[in-house]
Amino acid sequence: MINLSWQAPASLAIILFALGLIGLITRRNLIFVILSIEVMLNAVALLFIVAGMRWGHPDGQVMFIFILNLAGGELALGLVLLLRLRARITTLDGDSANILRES
Amino acid sequence: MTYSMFDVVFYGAGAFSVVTTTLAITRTNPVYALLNFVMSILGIALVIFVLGAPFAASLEVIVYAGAVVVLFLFVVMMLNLAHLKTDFGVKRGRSVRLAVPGVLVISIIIEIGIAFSGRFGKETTYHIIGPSAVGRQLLVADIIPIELGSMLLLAALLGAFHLARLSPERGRQ
Amino acid sequence: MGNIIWIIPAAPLIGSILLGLFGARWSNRWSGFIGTLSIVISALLSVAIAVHWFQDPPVDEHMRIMLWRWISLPEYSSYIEFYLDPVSLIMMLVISVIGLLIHIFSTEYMAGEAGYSRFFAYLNLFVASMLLLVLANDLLVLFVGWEGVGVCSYLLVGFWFHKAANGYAARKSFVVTRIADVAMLVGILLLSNALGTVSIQPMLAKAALLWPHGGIMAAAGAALLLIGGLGKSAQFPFQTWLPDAMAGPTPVSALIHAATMVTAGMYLVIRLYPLFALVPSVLTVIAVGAVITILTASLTALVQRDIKRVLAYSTVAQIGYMFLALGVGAWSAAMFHFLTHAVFKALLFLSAGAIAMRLHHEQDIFRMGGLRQKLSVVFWAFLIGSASLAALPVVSAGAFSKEMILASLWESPGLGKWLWLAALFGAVLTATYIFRVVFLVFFGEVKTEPTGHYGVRIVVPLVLLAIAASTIGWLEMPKFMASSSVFSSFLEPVLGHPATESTLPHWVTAAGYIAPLLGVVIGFGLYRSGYWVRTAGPVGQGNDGGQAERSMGEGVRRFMRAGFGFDFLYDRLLVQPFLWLVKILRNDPIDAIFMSAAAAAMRFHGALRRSQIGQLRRYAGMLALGSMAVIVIMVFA
Amino acid sequence: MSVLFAFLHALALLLAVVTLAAFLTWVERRVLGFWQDRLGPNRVGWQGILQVAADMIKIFFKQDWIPGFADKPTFIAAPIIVLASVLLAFAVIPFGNGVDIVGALNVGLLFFLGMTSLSVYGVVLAGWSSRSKFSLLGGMRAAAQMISYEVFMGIAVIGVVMQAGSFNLEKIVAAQTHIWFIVPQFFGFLAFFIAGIAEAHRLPFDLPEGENELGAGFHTEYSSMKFGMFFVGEYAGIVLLSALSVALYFGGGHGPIFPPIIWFALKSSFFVIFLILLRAALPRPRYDQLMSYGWKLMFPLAIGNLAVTGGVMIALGQ
Repeated sequence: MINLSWQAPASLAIILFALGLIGLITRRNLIFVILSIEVMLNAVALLFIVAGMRWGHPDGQVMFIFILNLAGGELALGLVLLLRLRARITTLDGDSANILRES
Repeated sequence: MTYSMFDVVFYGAGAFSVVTTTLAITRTNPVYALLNFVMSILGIALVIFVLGAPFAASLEVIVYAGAVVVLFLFVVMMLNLAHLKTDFGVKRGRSVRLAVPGVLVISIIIEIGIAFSGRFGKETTYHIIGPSAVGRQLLVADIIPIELGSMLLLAALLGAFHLARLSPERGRQ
Repeated sequence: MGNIIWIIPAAPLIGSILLGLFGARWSNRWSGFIGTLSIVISALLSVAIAVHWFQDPPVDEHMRIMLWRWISLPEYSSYIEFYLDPVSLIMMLVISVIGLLIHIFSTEYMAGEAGYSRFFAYLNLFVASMLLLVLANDLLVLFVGWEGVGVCSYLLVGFWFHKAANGYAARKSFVVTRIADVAMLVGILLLSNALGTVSIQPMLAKAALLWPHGGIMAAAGAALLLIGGLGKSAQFPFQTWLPDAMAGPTPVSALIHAATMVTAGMYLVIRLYPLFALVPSVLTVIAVGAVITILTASLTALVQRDIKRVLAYSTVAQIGYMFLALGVGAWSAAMFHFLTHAVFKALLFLSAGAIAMRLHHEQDIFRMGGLRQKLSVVFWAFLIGSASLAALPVVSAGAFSKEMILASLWESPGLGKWLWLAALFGAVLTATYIFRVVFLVFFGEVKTEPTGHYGVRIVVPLVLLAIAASTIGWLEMPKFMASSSVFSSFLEPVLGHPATESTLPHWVTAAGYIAPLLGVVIGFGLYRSGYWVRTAGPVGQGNDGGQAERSMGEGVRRFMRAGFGFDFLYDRLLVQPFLWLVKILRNDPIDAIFMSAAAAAMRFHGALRRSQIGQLRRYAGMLALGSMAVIVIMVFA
Repeated sequence: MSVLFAFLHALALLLAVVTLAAFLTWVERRVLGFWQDRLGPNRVGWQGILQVAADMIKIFFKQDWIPGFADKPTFIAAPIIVLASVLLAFAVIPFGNGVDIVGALNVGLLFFLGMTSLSVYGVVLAGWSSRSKFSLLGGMRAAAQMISYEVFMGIAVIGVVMQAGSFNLEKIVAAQTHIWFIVPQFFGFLAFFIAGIAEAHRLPFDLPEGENELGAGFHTEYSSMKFGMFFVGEYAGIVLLSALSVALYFGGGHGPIFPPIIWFALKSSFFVIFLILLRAALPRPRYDQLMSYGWKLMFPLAIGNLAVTGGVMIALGQ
């Protein structure tokens, strides 16, 4: 049967999280920003699954469901904001969306 | 040390999702990035399945791949960004600017690695946790978080609805 | 009979509420009717109770009716309770009957004024408060009435609030009396704390039982309450508010600032006389203060141009006489003088109002003259009032009451003779200044032509009051005349028997009767010589002697005209330092400390804001750094 | 050995489904012709049955043309995704008599839902990668339509899951020994079936294709075997929908006399014919009507069905 220890999938989750973080910090396009956030959420969700597997408890999957919930809500709002921003500044460059600044 | 089929599937799917995620965050075309992301999600779903959480794996496919990313793709298509190739976001001082997130990310990985290593034991009580166990935990023990989650979704729904309707620019354009 | 006492203050209160709620929608006629009707009810009930009392005095010479419990604490209770004894019966009669006459007068006097119903609402509320004051059997309830009349005084003095000066006068009267009332409240609290009750009769009994003669607690309580009384009665050193309060309508001056409210201080002292009797030092203070009041007020009245101000200062002086009587323990003499004063001062004020009504609201006596024929009714009314005020013998009510005071002064030990001398001098001055007014206003050539005519509602109160002013003194006559002592025997159950008159020398009595005549003669002589007109002073309040010659006499007159500079003194001693303090504190030095904290926070915020540059990626990086730090702390610490 | 056997087993089933789907193209045309009072294809072979073979030959040998403006990798991937996701979904269908691949998968129903949701990608990407307006519009219509209808499809089948107590399709079939779920779950079935039609974008919900508005919708630019894959995928989708309806609501292979697989085939055929009849009978709604129909009628219906099912189950103490 399986002799997979929990460290390997945990490492996978951390790698995915790190990739998402890199994307979040380096990418300017807001689509990629949201995408990176989704990647990070996904990685965290995976880590919860791993924890659930490690202790053999359904709580890991429960948390996974909550994270899906959160990701859905976050994405819906994020995409609407993206559309509004696109209508306002005609670009999706996150760095140029700083017109809130006073001077 | 022998490798079972599950190990093979895990390492294969894990490597696949790492590669596709990397591709996803480095593409210049948003649609390709999203497609790679979907691939990565499918890989992760497989990993989750192998880890003994078939219910979560199904949800990963249905909700994440089937709804969330489709919505994403829908918006990208609506924005009609097909030809909008976006640069990497780094122009001047490229090496310096790449170094900052690099250092950050590597140090976080090292930190978490140190934090995890030597803790939580090595042995795994592996068994498949099916939908009914999850459902019982979810709907009996965690009923209040469920309600909070539903309120979160309602708030997101109303917020999205409001933001989408509110259109001061429409008159001018 | 005693069960209906509560209606007496309740009727004007209800009238006031009705007028306040609906008066603006009612016609003036209807407002005046309702306002008067409520007082008619009170007055009729008062008279009925008084008649009943004379026919069949109640047991223990008092009535008591408890309405309900007001405050209930473990060791302290306060009741809404009415207490009627001869003293409060006389007060109640005076208030309701004179109040009724003044209401009737007002319905015509105020005709055509804006705020007609408002005026009657205030006036009714005043009468209700005043009746509550005199009927209260509890110092707290009394204090409610006390503050109620203070508020009504404020409202009525500032009745024509469109003029800034009226508002100022109203504020002045309010603030000055409030300062005194604070002392009074402290006194009430002190008594309640020391004696466990402020219900007047048990409290007095306890005080007499517990406190030694001249004890410090009794002195403190009596002194604090006295300050309240002095403030309300416009006695030295609080006398400055009353002349300014003449800014209100003349019926108000008649009712509040002459007949009723200003005597509340005297009533308080009489009501609590066992307490004051415990402390002779306080009584001495009352007497000395009263003498100062009488002399300064009389001298000031001597040089005023405004008829109402003359009457105001005379009021101050006459209440000074009452306090003088109190100061020597002649309680019933003070009460009697209160009664006669209420009648003749109301008469004088109403007459002054009636004159002003016909002369386009002219109040300067030097612009009047020769009104004897033109306004004969008012002339006779004013003359009777003046005679009574001047205490001309036999024909006036004031003569008997003032004679009673003078007699008791002479008989009192210690300072008594000196007080008598001062009071006698005050009597001369009184006659002089009031007949100065009489001669200037009613004799000589006509300066301002009167217009219009009087209605019945003006004449009837004047006539009734004039009759009363000349006859009411016969209630109490010296022994050598008729030996009538209805009044003092009526009050005897409460106030005790007045001092015997056996030792009074005849020349003392004679001096008391001659002094007013001397004053009249002086007044006439100076009128004939034209002295009054020459020293009239400038038009207006007379506070600055602009174009007048800077002679010594003129300087003194100016000083007197300004009420011996008390306003100036208080302005410099109290108002200016306060304003100076306010000016310093305007920018709030304490607040500056906190503001500097706020300013520092603002600067810090400004510095922090620079990090908010709207760069999403930098935020994310910072977030990651922060997470790193948290992990480091959690894992490695 | 067993791996090889399983592989062969799966391959055989796959081929059977594909063949069946191809065969359906002829059946539909013939049956439609019959109902519309015309002949349909009747020349090749007996009653035109070889028309399927002729079409296949034609489709294979037509020029496989990719437009120059298209996004090539996606353009190629799209039909593969569509066909693959539909065929993968067959893996969990319990045909009876052990003729299935992983019919006992404990999340079998969820697997089916996942595969149908993945098939959206094929349509959306086909529309996007063609870089033509009709195709893009078709793709976007498909995306919105399929996301919307999948929501209450999932909610509708939860009623069945609650009654059977499992996502396992074999257990669901086994739970219908006494009574088919069509009886207690009638409204659930209505919602499921309507959502299924929309998911398969069959008439009357074929707005992503919408011939009279969008040319041929998302597959306007496709030709040859790539078009063939869409074509086969659509018919495979019909079979899948029918099979799943039978498994979920009509007792699967349960039935007298005949072995389960025969009963399964008969019941599925009924639904296939019924779907073709729908095409012949019903007009196509407007797009906004479609969306409001889904969200404002079917969605509350599915939720209400779920609530009533739960309430009745609690009341009966199950």
